[in-house]
Amino acid sequence: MEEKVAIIEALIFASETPLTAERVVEILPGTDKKEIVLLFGELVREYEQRGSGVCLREIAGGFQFRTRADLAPWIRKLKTGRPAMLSQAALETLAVVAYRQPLVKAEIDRIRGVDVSGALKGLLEKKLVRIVGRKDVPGKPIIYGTTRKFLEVFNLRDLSELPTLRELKDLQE
Amino acid sequence: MEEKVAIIEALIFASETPLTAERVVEILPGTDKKEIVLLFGELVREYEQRGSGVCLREIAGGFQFRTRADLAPWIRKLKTGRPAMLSQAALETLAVVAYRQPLVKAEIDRIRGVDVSGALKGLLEKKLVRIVGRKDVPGKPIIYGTTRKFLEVFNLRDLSELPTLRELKDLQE
Amino acid sequence: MSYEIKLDIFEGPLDLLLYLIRKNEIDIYNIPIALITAQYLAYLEMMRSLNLDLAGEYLVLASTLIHIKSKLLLPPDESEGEEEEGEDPRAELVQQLLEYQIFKEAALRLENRPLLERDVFTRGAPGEAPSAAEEEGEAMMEVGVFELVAAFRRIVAGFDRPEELEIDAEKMSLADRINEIMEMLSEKQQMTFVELIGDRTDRRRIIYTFLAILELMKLRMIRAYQSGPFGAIRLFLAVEG
Repeated sequence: MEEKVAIIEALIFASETPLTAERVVEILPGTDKKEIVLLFGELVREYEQRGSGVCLREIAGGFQFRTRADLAPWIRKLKTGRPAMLSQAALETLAVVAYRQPLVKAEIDRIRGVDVSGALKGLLEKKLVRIVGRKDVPGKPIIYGTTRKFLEVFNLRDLSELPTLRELKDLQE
Repeated sequence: MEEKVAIIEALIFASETPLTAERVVEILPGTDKKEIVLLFGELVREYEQRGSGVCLREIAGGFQFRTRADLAPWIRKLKTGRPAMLSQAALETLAVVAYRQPLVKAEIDRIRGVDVSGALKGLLEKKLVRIVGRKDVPGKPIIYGTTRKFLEVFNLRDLSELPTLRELKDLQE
Repeated sequence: MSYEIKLDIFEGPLDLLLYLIRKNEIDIYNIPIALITAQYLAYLEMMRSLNLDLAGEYLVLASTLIHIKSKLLLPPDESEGEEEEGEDPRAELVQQLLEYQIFKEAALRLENRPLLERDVFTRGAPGEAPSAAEEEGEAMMEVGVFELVAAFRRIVAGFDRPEELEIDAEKMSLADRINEIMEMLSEKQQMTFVELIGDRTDRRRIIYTFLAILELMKLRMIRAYQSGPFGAIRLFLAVEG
């Protein structure tokens, strides 16, 4: 393995969050983003070809090692304690925020037909949703959006990777 | 790579502590310790031969992936300068300054109920808090306030965009 | 799925309504309102008899359903000229149901993704080469505005005086202006009131600028001088940064 690739592999491994090409360029002098992106791709293929139990995935705009999804039953046996699951209310609220962001709470209330205060607070505490700013209308309501952690938890490269929402007009056909 | 080795690789990767052969035997039915020890050895050699930036090391009776010792200078570069990472004490002190500014240290001490000297110093160094002036009372205590960088880090246009306690309470119900 | 199991897993009135529509295999664009209203009310009655918490939203939708039902029963009324010709009283509800259904599906698809800590896992071992602060034994966290206000709320939660709990938006604006003025003055050494106001001449800004100057003078953080009765007011920093 080329030394530069080995350094990048170690950096991705050591990083607490998905590692971006920009961050690698900052760390490795004399490299540029294009080169790093190519080396990321090389590493992704290498792990795939080896049939490794770990794979390199593009998440939240960066790269991160993750265990292969099909090995989950074994890993779950290793990790005692059940994974923290989101309630249905939390998932629906999160879906509305993810697809309609940036948006205010009243809009989420309207779509879900219930007061989403509790679910929203839980999502803020879990850092899946964040306060983006305030809307410039009377009362200055708080605007919400999803976080980088949302992308990490749901295994997404970026928001554009979200499955497209079925449109109202599609339903009406 | 043999499937069993891939599972072991993923297990070592996901484990919080060095993974012992005994633990693997518990997770993978139909294996014995001798076999697992051999497979550990196989994985160690594979990472070595690839010249990977990560190596599999025997630590405290188990196995754990580590970045290669000679790559430490790069890893240290990665770990410096992470944005907006605060300890609980720093966060609480910052919250008091943000919501009650301009104010003197004695006031922060009173509200937090502890001596905030250390936390305040850290916030000054991070340039999230600054000295605004001195109060014209005996002892001329220093008055603190937040900085422009504070607004940048927390993505606020101005301080009036800070959420109010009432808004947070409304979310809780 | 049986009634009993279904009862407490409705996510709200729209969810219950969608369930009834599916259960009766009804065309969502042509809801038999009388039937659905009767079933919906029967459900509410059952939830009440089981002492389940009935959120107000359920009752709001009940009254909407009854209202639609009454509209459909009435013969077309000439005096109700405001109603658009041929407008189906169910249209708005149908639209709302369809939109909700889309997000319910979206939530399901989110849940079916490979989820972190459920299907995929990142490196389990704690990071190596800890930063200086972590070596001091303090856990570091990434924080945002929510964490900031939550932290402040925790601190003042134990306070007796309720006024400590209130965050005054006006005080925030004032603090903003104080900070801005101190920053500008430490850059330029001296400025006039007019310069401090700048091009932005909205009333609020002028008032807060004025209040900020008064506050800073009271704290003896700045000094003001005027050259003659109608001359420009010049402001100086009273302390060295």
